Amino acid sequence: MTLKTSLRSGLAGLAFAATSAGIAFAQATTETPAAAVPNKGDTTWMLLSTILVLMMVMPGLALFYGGLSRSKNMLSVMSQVTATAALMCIIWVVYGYSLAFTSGGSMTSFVGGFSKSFLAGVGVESTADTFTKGVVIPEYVFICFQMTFAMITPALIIGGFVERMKFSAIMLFVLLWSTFVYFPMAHMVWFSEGYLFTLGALDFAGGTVVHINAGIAALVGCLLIGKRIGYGKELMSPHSLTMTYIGTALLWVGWFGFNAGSNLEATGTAALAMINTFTATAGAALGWLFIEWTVKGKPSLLGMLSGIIAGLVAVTPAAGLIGPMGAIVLGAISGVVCFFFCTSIKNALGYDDSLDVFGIHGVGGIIGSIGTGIFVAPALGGVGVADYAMGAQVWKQFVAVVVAIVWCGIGSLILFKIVDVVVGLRVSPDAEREGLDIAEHGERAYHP
Amino acid sequence: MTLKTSLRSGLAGLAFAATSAGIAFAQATTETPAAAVPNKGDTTWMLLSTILVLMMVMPGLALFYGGLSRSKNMLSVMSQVTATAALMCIIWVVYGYSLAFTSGGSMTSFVGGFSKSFLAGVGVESTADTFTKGVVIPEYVFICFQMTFAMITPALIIGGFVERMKFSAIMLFVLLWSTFVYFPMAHMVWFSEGYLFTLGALDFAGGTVVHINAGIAALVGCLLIGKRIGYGKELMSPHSLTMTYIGTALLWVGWFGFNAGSNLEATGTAALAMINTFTATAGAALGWLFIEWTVKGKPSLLGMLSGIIAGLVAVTPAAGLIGPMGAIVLGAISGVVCFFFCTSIKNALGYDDSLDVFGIHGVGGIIGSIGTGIFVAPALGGVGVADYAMGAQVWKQFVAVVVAIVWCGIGSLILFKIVDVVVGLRVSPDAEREGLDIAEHGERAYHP
Amino acid sequence: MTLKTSLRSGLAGLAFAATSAGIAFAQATTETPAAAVPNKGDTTWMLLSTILVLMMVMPGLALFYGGLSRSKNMLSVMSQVTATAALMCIIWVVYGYSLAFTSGGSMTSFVGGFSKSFLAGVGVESTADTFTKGVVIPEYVFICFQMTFAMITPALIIGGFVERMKFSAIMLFVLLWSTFVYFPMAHMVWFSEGYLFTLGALDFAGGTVVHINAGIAALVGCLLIGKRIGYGKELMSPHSLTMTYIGTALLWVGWFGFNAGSNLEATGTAALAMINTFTATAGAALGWLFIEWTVKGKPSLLGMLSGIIAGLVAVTPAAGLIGPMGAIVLGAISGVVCFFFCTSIKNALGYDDSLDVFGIHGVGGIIGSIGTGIFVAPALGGVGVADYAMGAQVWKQFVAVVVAIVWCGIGSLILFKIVDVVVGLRVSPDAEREGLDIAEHGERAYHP
Amino acid sequence: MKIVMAIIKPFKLEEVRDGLTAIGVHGLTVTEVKGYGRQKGHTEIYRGAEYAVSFLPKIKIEVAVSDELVGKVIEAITAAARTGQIGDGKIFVSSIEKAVRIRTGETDGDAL
Amino acid sequence: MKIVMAIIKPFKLEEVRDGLTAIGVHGLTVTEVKGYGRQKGHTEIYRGAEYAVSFLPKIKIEVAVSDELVGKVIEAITAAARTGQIGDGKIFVSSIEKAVRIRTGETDGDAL
Amino acid sequence: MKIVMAIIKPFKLEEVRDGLTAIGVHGLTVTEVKGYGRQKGHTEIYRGAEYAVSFLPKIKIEVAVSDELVGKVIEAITAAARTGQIGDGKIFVSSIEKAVRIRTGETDGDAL
Ligand SMILES: Nc1ncnc2c1ncn2[C@@H]1O[C@H](COP(=O)(O)OP(=O)(O)O)[C@@H](O)[C@H]1O
Ligand SMILES: Nc1ncnc2c1ncn2[C@@H]1O[C@H](COP(=O)(O)OP(=O)(O)O)[C@@H](O)[C@H]1O
Ligand SMILES: Nc1ncnc2c1ncn2[C@@H]1O[C@H](COP(=O)(O)OP(=O)(O)O)[C@@H](O)[C@H]1O
Repeated sequence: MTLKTSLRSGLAGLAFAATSAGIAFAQATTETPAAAVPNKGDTTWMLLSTILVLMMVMPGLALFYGGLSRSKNMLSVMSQVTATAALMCIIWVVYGYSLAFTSGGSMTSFVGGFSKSFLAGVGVESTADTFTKGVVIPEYVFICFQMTFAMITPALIIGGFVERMKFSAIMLFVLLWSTFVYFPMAHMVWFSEGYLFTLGALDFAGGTVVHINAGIAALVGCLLIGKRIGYGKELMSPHSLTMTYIGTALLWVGWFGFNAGSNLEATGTAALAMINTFTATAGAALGWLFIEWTVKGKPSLLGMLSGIIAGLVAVTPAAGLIGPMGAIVLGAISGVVCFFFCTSIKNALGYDDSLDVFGIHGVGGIIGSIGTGIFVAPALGGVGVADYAMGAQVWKQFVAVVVAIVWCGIGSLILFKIVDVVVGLRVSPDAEREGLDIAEHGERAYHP
Repeated sequence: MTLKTSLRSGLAGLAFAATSAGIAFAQATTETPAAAVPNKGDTTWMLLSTILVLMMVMPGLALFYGGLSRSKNMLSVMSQVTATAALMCIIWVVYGYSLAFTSGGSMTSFVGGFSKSFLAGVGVESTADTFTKGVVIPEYVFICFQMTFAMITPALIIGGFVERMKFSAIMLFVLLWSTFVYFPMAHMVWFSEGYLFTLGALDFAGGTVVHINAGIAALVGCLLIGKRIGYGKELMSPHSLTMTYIGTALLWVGWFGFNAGSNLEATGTAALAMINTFTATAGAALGWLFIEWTVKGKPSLLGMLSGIIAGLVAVTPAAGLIGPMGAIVLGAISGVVCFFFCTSIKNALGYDDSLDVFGIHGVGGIIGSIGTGIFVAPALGGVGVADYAMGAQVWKQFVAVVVAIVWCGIGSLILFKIVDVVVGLRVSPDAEREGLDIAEHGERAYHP
Repeated sequence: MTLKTSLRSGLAGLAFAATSAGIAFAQATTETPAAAVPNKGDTTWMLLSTILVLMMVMPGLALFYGGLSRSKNMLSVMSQVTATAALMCIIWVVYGYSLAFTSGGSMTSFVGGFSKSFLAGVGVESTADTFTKGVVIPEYVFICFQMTFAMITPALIIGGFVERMKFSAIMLFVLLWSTFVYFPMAHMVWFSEGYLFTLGALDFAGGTVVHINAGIAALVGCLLIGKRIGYGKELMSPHSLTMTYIGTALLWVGWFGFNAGSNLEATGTAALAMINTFTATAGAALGWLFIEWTVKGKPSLLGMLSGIIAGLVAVTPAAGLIGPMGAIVLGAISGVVCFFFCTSIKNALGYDDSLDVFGIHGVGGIIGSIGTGIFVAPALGGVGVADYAMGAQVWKQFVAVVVAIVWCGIGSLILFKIVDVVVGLRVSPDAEREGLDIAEHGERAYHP
Repeated sequence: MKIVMAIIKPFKLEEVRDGLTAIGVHGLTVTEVKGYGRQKGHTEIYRGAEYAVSFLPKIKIEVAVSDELVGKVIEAITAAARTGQIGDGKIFVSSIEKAVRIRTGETDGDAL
Repeated sequence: MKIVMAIIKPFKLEEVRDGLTAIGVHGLTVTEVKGYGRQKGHTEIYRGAEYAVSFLPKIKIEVAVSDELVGKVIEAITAAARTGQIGDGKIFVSSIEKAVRIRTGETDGDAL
Repeated sequence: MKIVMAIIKPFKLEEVRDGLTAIGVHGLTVTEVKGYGRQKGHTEIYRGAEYAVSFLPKIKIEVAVSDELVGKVIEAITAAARTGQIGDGKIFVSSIEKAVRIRTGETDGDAL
């Protein structure tokens, strides 16, 4: 497989793609003008970025979500995140990587094939292309980096329906959802033959594939399973904002691997993605802080932390494409809009998206995706793309958002229904009252 | 702007400086003997170092400080640290970086100018010089790395007056203090035209700018605001030494970015800074441990953790300049002296520097700064500097310490007074009794 | 000192070794065909790997162990881990590195000499060889990387007898054990003249030296000191599985430095070690999860976390030598076997290896060591070694395991006896009842 | 005066409080306790160690009321706390001889 | 013998203990409780969810004393625990019929 | 009916519970408390700040029993909780006038 380099150079920093250079050369030695060798600086950067994204999942996300839950469900949340991550590791190397990052023949606009199942043909010499012609990284590290994305995305979804879904239902759902929703979406956005890649929608680090995707699935899930017992009546306050704090901080720390690592090389563009991941996040944190201070009278830590996540989500598709000042504005918008969504609109609509996965990842992801089309404009400090016209670009971004919503919405609905029939989605009311830690896992988080 | 390279080579590893090579060359193509291109190993190292320093701030410092506070103030401490960090991100890119790292014309001995406000002229191709001629790194990563220093320094100050200062007062103080104290001090020490840079005072990673500076500001703050209600009478024990432990450990882990990252390159000198950051810290931890075991009869974990911080602070200015054995001694001295300061001298003087910011960062910073002048001696295993004479060097170090104390002491005093007039420093006694979490932020950290 | 390169190339990725190139060249300028200069990508990778292994020790291991203890002993566990780490830092630079990584003359099959005591002769220009001819890294970073291994290994042992051993006894034991057991074992396995190195036993990242070694010492220690008061009668449940979770997650995150860092270079083999550290761990986590779900009826989080550690331990010696699919199988075997060991066999035998150091590190280490000899087979997806024959290789692995068990078992027994005579191993029953935090350290972990 | 002590299921606290407010009782004191009784507990497993946990989380409410109100208080608590399943808890009534409001020094009836 | 139970503000515990020691009472038992009464609580907000929290942290002290001492105990507690603001708490006195010191088996007056 | 309240050392809880079960008492309520008495506490040091901690962790058990059983209950508790060292704790007995089982509405003897 090769990339359409003409397109890629026009869309520098836009999307991922891997070639197994070592293998290609082994087969066709004629065209080899000396195989590209990975730069050790790049390799180190990608090893680091991979490690950082793992840290986002665990302990990052597990603590962020767990802290927001009640203590009787702490272990269940951490178990769900961890088992999801472990399961995705295995699925990814067995067939996920292949479905996402190989050609799918006649279906290749939507999904890849099975040619690299079990990582067939990949070895220590295999390489994957970066966005710069002639620059490669070891394929194993590319697989690992992408694996961590596949680990975190389904784990994000769990936040929509914590404290009431069966562990077995979550396991089964993750297996199905990754296969029928995630891998195809990843292929569409990141693989050179995928529909959204060829369309030219910008997504530097996975706003569509990861955040909008997870947000929609969580929304569908929480609507189907219904509210927690006592929702709106009993106190359901976070059992430890300290844990949520640690989680948020590690998510921010790890997100540099996610965003700047998506550059696949240790260059000035990675540094740009880094500075944007600072300024957008700070902008969103202060945005949520000040709007809450104004509207509710007190600035809360949970507000600031929610703003941090909202900013990180919004800057994900934009990280290496916009300027640091544009990032502040994009972040602040995301912080303020997500604030209103989570505090007012959700209450008005009355569903129980328990940890606001849709309200922050879905809404923030959409803001980021559309905003990337705007702030990429050189006039607004962005790096620009070939033949940039704001209207046209925003339209492409909009199409990508709609595709994600539709594909993931319908897919998730069907899959949740299947899981409900097969193992049942919800635990018994007694188990829910007692807490999932004891009911489902036979443990308690704390024995003071 | 250019650096006085003659000076720099004589003071290898002494100070920071940035040039926007890309931009400079765009304007004056005549003198370009091929623009220096960043080495990807260096770029990765600086990306990593930046991430590590962020991790020091959050969750590191927030947990270290939060754990030492009472549980009713946990969120307030974490909020103060986090909002400070976010605010400094924005200030830094808006005008802070410019004030610190550009020429300030006639004022340039003391402060920079506004030529890089809003990061004007910085792009993905811009580079910053390192201490090795011809070796550069992307300017964006240099900005980010320095940004994290600007985030942590004001956050350190907060420890002096936790549990009683208004959130609004802290926000305003951080804004003013960074502008009038931090950026000028950073300019004086790290910019090639700054007063202490030209003087030849050694400060590898920011002992003066960060630690002495923060320690003095905290001392002034806690003297002005007064003791906590019940101080000396009620039990004010740390609510979770476990959190303090996590914080300390992550501070140590992150400090390698701080110290070894200050080398700006991935060389043997970075590795020297690393090994010293191990041995000095271990020496200080054991120093505090054994002196406390002897004097108080029991070796406490909090003692060891305090020793770790005391060692890290002391080795900061010395990291790439002294030898690993000298570092053990420097660390042990810092551990023992800070022990006596925090346990005896502070009690004798009777002020409430709540989390011992002055007792550890101030005192340890002074020990480190003076000690650097001594242990840099090749006879003591140090790397030496051109024309080294111990007496002369210690004098320069002493001058730097005095300048920091005076500038920061007077500056902080004035700024705290202004803040007191504008928004008031202290919360009401009722709010202090109830805890700032509920009174100021409307939340509680734990719902077991 | 030089490496037998013929052997090394045959055993690529097998063992560590350091030469102080800078010094060698200073003495014998005749044979210098231009001194090898470290690649900055490699240097960054090793700086990073070192930092990651420190993070495994603290906060990683301290939280993993502390969370499993009762809250009245939380600080004692963290103190023991931390003081061990600090002590080993100092011992390592004073004589440990020298004993492990220099020639020991006539004793060199078993232990090194004192020629690099106090890091004599090491400077910023000194380099250490990697496994690739002509590729070197700064010696300081090699020393630091190995230092972190020397920090974590004795700290692991503590888990066998937490909640009852005296702090002073642990300090003394660590001093003796590192000198008489660890440094010799490290020399035997990793130094080119060591017995197990020359034998050709495979150990990519330290399964024998670190895990089997620690597991055996813990077993001996817990047998000698006896059970905790109330063991088997009173509830001794983990006081915070949340802390254990954070610890486990950071152990996993840090283990990439441990395993992939052991490659000493940022190459495709490091990436292979990384992917195996993902897949083996995931395999083991799911292995323990499903076997527990089947046998006990509920899948517990602690089970999954135990599986994660069991997988990480097993893949340690195998990391850069086997394929990702082999790693899944190796991990799953380790997860299932360790499950039966910790839940059934230990109970049947009736000793109190409190945190299952032997049950996971010992047992998992043995599985990993033997398994490496099997899964390295190219037919099973491994990278192979020169003249590979499964039977012969498994025999060598077996010999290495036996040597580790015998050396460490007898050595630990003698050293524990000495410590018992000198300071006494166990605290008083009253101190044990009250908890070591107050009895030994004069503090409490939590004041809610 | 009497003091009514009730052991109830934790999630019933708000309802009981509302029930008491409805009959004019505006003060009470609440303690987190653990109860042992007919309601069976659960098993916890931590690696090899299995524990049968027979103490279950309960809430203890203490309300001081005048003699006349005791009947209504018992009724209100019973009505609000009952689920009909084992473990709903108990109510115990005893006399108090004196009550004082610390703020004012008022005693007995006035102190409640 | 009587048992005096007092609900007080948490930060008054040390003062009350000192007050009791001063009149010769050297044993007491303390429980962390939550109180509901006239003192108004606060509001907590977690993203969209607002909770009015009406249970406030209080300390419950229980002291068993001989009949003669009851008056002095009430006085001592009242004096030490009073701030004059709503929420200072209550004291309730009831009889106990028997007291035993577990260590020695001593009973009643000797057990206190 | 009587209510027996015992303050014991925390690690004695299981033994006391077993002792009570042995004499046919199958219900009790347990509270974590802090006790102040003759048993001396310990000193905690946090950097420069030293605190003498005189409140020690104890467990409070409350058992409602019929009048006849009181003696056996006291005996059972004393036997199980005694270590012979200072701080073993106390037992206090008082009357209750009424007991109700919330689930069924049964009262008094039937409610226990
Ligand atoms: N004799 C007793 N004395 C004190 N508390 C009791 C007694 N019996 C039961 N309790 C309390 O009442 C709770 C409920 O009792 P249980 O026997 O489980 O169910 P039920 O209330 O339906 O009879 C117990 O958990 C315990 O806290
Ligand atoms: N009737 C009651 N029974 C038991 N406890 C009560 C009662 N009334 C008040 N309390 C306790 O006394 C505390 C203080 O009461 P409150 O009405 O707030 O103020 P004040 O003591 O000033 O009248 C409450 O928080 C509650 O713990
Ligand atoms: N007068 C009292 N009223 C209430 N509780 C008491 C009283 N005296 C002691 N206690 C409780 O009994 C516990 C043990 O008492 P202490 O004097 O230490 O030892 P001992 O029980 O051996 O006499 C105390 O910690 C306290 O909880």
